[in-house]
Amino acid sequence: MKLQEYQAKRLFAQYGIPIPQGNIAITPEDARAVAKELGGRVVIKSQVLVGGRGKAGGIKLAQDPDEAEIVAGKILGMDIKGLIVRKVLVDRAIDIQKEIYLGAVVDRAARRVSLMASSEGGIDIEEVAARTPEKILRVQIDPAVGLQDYQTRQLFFGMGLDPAYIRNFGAIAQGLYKCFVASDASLAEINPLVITGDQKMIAADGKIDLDDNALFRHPDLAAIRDSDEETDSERLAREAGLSYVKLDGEIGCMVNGAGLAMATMDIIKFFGGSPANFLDIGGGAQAEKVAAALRIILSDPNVKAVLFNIFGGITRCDEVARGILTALADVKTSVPMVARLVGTNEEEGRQILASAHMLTALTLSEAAQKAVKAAAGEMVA
Amino acid sequence: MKLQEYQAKRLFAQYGIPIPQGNIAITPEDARAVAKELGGRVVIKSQVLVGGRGKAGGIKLAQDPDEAEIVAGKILGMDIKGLIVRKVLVDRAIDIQKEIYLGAVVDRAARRVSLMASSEGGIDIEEVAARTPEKILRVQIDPAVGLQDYQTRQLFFGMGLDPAYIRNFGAIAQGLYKCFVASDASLAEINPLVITGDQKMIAADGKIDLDDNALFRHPDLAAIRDSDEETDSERLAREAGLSYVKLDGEIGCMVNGAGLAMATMDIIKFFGGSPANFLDIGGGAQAEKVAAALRIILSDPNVKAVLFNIFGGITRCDEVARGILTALADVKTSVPMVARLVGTNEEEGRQILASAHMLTALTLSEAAQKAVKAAAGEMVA
Amino acid sequence: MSILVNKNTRLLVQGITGREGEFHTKQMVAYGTRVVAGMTPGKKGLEVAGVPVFNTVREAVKETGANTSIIYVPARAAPDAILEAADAEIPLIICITEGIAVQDMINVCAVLDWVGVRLIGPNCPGLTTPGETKVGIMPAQIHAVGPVGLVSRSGTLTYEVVWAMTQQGLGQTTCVGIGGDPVNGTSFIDCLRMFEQDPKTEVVVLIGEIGGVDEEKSAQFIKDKMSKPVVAFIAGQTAPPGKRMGHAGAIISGGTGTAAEKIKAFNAVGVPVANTPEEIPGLLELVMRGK
Amino acid sequence: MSILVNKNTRLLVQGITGREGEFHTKQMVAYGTRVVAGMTPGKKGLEVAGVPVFNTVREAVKETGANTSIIYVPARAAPDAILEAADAEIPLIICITEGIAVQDMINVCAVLDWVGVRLIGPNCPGLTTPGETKVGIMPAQIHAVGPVGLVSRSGTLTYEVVWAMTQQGLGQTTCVGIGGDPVNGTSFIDCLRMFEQDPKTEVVVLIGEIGGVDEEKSAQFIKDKMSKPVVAFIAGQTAPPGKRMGHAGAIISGGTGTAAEKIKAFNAVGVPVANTPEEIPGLLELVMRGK
Repeated sequence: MKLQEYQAKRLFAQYGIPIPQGNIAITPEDARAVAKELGGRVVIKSQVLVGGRGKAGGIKLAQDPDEAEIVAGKILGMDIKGLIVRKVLVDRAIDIQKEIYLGAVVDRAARRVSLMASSEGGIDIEEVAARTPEKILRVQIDPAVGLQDYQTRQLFFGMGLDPAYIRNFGAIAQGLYKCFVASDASLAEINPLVITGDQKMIAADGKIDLDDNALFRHPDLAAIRDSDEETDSERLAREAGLSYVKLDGEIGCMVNGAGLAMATMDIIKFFGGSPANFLDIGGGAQAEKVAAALRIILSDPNVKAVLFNIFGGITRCDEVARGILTALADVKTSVPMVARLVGTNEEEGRQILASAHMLTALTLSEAAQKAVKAAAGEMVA
Repeated sequence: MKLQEYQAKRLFAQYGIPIPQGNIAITPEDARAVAKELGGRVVIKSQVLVGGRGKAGGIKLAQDPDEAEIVAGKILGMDIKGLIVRKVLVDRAIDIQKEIYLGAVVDRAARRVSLMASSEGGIDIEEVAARTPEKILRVQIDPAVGLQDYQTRQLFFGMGLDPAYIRNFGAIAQGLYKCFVASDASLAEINPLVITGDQKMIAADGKIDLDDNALFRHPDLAAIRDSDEETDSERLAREAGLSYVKLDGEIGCMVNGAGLAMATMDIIKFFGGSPANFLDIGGGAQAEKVAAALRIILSDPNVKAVLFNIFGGITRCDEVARGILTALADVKTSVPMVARLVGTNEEEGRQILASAHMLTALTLSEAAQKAVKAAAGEMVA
Repeated sequence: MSILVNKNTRLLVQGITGREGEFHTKQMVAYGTRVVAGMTPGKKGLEVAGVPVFNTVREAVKETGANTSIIYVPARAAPDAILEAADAEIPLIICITEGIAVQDMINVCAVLDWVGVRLIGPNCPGLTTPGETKVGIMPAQIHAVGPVGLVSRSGTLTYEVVWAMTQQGLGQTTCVGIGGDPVNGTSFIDCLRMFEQDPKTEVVVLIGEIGGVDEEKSAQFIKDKMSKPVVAFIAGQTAPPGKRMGHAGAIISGGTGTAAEKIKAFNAVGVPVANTPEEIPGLLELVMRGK
Repeated sequence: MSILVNKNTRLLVQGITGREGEFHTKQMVAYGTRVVAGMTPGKKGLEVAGVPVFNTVREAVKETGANTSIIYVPARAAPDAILEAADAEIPLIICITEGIAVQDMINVCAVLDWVGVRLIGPNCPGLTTPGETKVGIMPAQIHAVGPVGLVSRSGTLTYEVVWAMTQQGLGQTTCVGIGGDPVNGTSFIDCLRMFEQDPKTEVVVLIGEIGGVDEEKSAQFIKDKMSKPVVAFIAGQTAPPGKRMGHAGAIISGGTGTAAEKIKAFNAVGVPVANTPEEIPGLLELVMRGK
């Protein structure tokens, strides 16, 4: 689960990390009111969970409340990479002297949390990593003792900053690590961390991704999920316990197992088609869950064919077949479907589907090829 | 720093450990009021930092508020092993079905925190350890992950308790460990942990020793130090940064270094004397601190001789000598003194003390023998 | 021969009285796995599929000589279960459980590294040495005895590949699912090293997916340390960045972890990468002939 | 020969610009110790007694090849300082600092054990190999070169014993103060093992005190593993139970840690225990003659 910028920054503030004064606005009038209360120049920032908001025109300065209202009016309702802006953050503008980067991530290879810092802040850290990897400094944190001050000093001196800021930086780095651990984050970034004209350090932007597997420990964080950011399909899938990712293609897929689901998408592509989604029904899915999955697939108007690829182990093919029929009983559709069911109870599954007059296949390649042809409107048997 | 029982139990309660309802009383009337509020039978417990309160008559039951007032009246003001009872804890009496022991300690050999449990609760755990060591179960806690549930289950099943209590016990054990770590304790004991007639587990008594070296992290705990428990000398020593322990003997000692201070006491004993105190002035002590130390020693009416044993390294003998003279300028005393100063600036030190007409010695044995004789009223030179 | 598990494996099932634990215990017993003990706190004295249940792992090990443990407990209890097995000095632990918080795994791995215990998983299908033992949830009938070692981050995709191999007459020494989580106990390289040393394994199949850099490191290891041929498959070529594809570990983030990079790394060291699972048997025959 | 430190010791001083750090740096340089670097964050470019100061330990090691570090920083900063030295792969760290919280030391020791770094202390006087190097705060003039290895939990009591030996013509190979805290880096046994292996050491003096069971374990070790004679002294025979005698570790609690038990343990394995520090040289001559 990803937090919006304003949510991330409010969480940072709880761990002693300085953030700009500001507030959320959902109308231009709100934005004027916030700007008036703050006084002086403000920055108006679209709250959407996507990178490149600035380049897309979703972040703008305003000199006074009047301009704040006008600017907010332009940003609210914008479409940024497919997401509609429904909230803006109105922050007091900062006098930026220098921008650095500070982030905490799970370092998979080291199996530890790493803290990363770079004197090249304010821009996409991936660009820095690609262009000047030596400008990204990194320390790995031993879980037995947590982040040590010497590690924050290694980052600090490595960036070559003015020693006057060493305490500020150390406190912010410790706050970020504590925030990361306490909220079970998988990513927590301050980019940029700004050194201001009046000699302070402040988190001008924030990003936090939470570990979904640990949300049970954080009901307070789970409760602030921003449902604006989910499509209806994504919400339905989440509620049904399905792993679902919408894509731009035409062939809907329903598969048991994440690796096999990815492989199925890849094979559709390999045979010239394009997958409409990733969908993993998980292990041992019951008919009801399968039906929910099919309804979600069919609700995508781009879908021109559906491919069922089930390799039954714990999952029973007959149960999947029953779920498919359940969904087809409510949703009338003319979309062609290809079923490839192998493994546990495959015979029973095929018999159940016989009534639905579906295309069938024995191998994954055969199934993918049939689905690609069907989506292209070609007759297949 | 040791916490009183009521302080320990209140701290336990913050970590979800059930404790009896109760409150503190400093007068018999208070005790009646508390007992009335609680209703039913109560137990009245002297709050002094010493073991064996029960045997000494410092813990008694009372059937009603009238009896509570009478019993509290007897306990308040009692002298238990040299400590005057100034507070009693009035707790609702518990219906005891079974008593177990649960404690967290620093396991020095393992360099970890250990949790110990025994089905033989309610009595001195040292007795259990001596008599039936197999009845003490113990798990060591890895600081990287903390106390694990499997460890609490090992203790639980090892004690052979009714599985119905497994969750209660697990929660109490986790609470105790969290309390131990969060308050930087060196010892935290629940003895007894009581299984009640109504199927609950409750901490009937509690003991916490805090790590003095970590008190800086716990101003809240440092603030509840019970000064009733300190003698004036102990308080003065603590405030002057001296390590001081009062003993029952006649020869006051002032030494630099804890090991040497203990060895000095031992040698006094070896030569037939008895030390009046342990006193370590630490490394590099200034005259002022030395003077404070001597004043504390001389305030003990049992002291019949004083031995200064200084092996100068960082500590300068001249500085010690100056401190001694400073103290002797205020405190007029006829107590004989033996000075043995060696190491850094020993000559200067001896010259400064020449005016004070003290006994001197070159070796520790010589010094100790002279002090023993002087304390016995024998003339020495 | 084989790696990690064989007919001498004496298996303990942690969470044996749960729905999944019971179901798979029966399946494993039916396959011939020597399941010697089960463990569920407070359930001592029960039996599941003829297997005695104990209250603690220590007790189970003491009474039965279990030398391997498999864990079917819910995600919140799994870190504790892993540490309990390690504390009882079981040298090989397989954790099937999906959905363990990543910071819990960071802490658990720190302890396991310290005590020197091997963990397979979590979020994995376990492992099978055909004809000897099945320790996990893989369907039994897809396997056959043969010269191919297999290691995979996936579950059903593995079955697909194994089944395709078995149908082509290519049996397996051991099939290991290392799991789809970002932080796990055993890496591809750990398994490649063991397969390289296993006399019966002639060729290795590696099934990777997007996320992390374990495949890239494996390519380097194959180049530097392996004499046996390896064939690879990478799932997720069509996965978009920033989206978690089911597995917690299957995510392209920070510009790394793409299938293209992984395929490139394998190609660079002469490891053929299959386009579809069905191509794998053919590639295997090719590299085995080329030896 | 000697143990742990010698003329090849290249010393880094952490906290070199502090009052104590500066004072003892000068003393060590005067003794002939090769102090190659100092470290205080933000003080790069300064010099103390001709020794260059760096911002981080890594930088100091890289620039000067320091192979041992001594720490003179306040108690709250000391755990971090120890871990910084370990992270920079300095294999031997001496921590003089007194008053470190015991739970901090538990955590630090867990990391040090994992990375395999040796810590002497904390709350110790350091160590001296007479004629070669002094790494700590022991007074220089009390030492002489000779055949006695010494290990102690105490500071000034050690000086007393060393001085008594030196006056009797008994010099030392190395004198090690392991410190008076309940949880520390190096035990008596660690040092006994090294003295046993050191060709120059002919006899060992062990100075213990009340608290813990390190002395009892040492007695067992001496019986099982040592060929060289050992003489002991135990401080605290007159200490009352439950009271901390200065050192955080010097406390009789839970009925263990008494001087009587420790003396009994040594006597039981034939290790003579001196009644006074001044008896030690005589006992040494006795056991050396008896060899």
